[in-house]
Amino acid sequence: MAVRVQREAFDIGAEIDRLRAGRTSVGAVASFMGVMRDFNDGSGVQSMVLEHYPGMTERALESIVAEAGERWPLIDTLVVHRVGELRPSDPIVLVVTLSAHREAALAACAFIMDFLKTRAPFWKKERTPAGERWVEARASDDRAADRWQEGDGA
Amino acid sequence: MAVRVQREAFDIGAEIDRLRAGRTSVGAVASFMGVMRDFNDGSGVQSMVLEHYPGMTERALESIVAEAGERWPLIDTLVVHRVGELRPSDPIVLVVTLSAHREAALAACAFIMDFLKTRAPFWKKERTPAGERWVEARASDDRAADRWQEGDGA
Amino acid sequence: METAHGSVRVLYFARLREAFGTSGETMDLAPGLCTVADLRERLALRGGVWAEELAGSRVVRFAVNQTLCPPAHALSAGDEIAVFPPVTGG
Amino acid sequence: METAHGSVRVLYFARLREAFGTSGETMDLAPGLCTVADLRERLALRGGVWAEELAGSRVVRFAVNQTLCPPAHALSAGDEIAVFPPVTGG
Repeated sequence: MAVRVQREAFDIGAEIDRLRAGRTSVGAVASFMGVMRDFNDGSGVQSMVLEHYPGMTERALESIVAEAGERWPLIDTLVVHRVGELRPSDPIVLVVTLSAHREAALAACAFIMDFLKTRAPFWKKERTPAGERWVEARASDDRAADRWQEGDGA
Repeated sequence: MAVRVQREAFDIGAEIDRLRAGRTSVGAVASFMGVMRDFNDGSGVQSMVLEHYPGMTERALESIVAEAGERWPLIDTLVVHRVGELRPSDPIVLVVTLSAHREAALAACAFIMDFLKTRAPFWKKERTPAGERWVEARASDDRAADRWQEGDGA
Repeated sequence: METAHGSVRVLYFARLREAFGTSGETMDLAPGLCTVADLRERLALRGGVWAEELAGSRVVRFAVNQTLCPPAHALSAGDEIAVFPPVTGG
Repeated sequence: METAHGSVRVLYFARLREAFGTSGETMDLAPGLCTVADLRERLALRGGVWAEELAGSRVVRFAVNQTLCPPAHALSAGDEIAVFPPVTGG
């Protein structure tokens, strides 16, 4: 299990290949990549700056990944999150989960994203033609995280 | 939306990059890759042959992808499934879904895999130290597909 | 050479193809052979591996013209009917 | 220089950091400043942007020693307390 916070871009294919290298018990590789859009909340977005809370960020991501590992039989997990300045189409976050079976890999990947969205200390500031603005949290993200508390997780 | 059945290996990174190229409205890229394991149902597996029903395979995959597109706002979808002889660690299937938001991309990716597993005419034959054997369908795959009929899909 | 009722093409895949020793055949649509269930019964009457695979409660899937169909599905002349075990791809 | 109660480190992030014009400060743990809720109230009493962000019902998150904590969480000398808006990563 690995968690990285970095300014540099990442290569999803290389990350997945490295994670599953030599592991012949892996039957399922699920991944989620969040990408910067050029449009949000009704206006064009030219660039974005991602701020975070160094120290807590890594702790929060590790705790989310550890919780996923208690809920599902995962062989390995990778979370990479970028900080600093980003432009439209730039990848922001990557979550990869490896398991013997698809149910565990897919559910854990969704779970990690839902908790990352509500518990990992990152904040986005967008630059639009009308000026800079901090992105507001979405109520739907809280609901998405809440659904994992309600008994049937998978 | 594209569906491919092929003998050749595929490169997940290149497939994802090609699918999202030039699409700045994409905010979420979910993927699932099924990989050949070296162990199944209690014995080692040396190689595997995937048989399919040419013609129906493509129709079935296209119909599954179309149904996903009716259920979730997807920007594009790719399904690649290999046939022929495979060895442990070889990728078997790739599903990639693009959407503005993660919920749609992740749910559609899981949905497509669940239906592919129960409706697309592929059959696996494994070669083990004890001889060849056709893989038996799992009841859990039928249950996984059934859950999408029960009202709350997402 | 077709009968008055016409004929259908029947295809076998995977374990069934191997068990039956054939990947397909053409069958005449005789009276009493009207649905997918009738076809299963007719094939099972051949005995041997046919009965073994099709006479009992083993799960067998049918596709008519490349679409999965329930046993009650009616057959028409010219149909392509595929008979196979539950799928195991992915 | 610490008081008899000791002090805590308070950090601000994102919109709050910009609004307050500082990324953090050291505060003494005076009597009546025992919980995260007390800290929020104490800061809001400064008025201006502090009241604007903290006095009302706006959602503000608190982490104590890098773990998210509810308002009732008790503070201890030496704690690192972060105050920030709901997170928006991913």
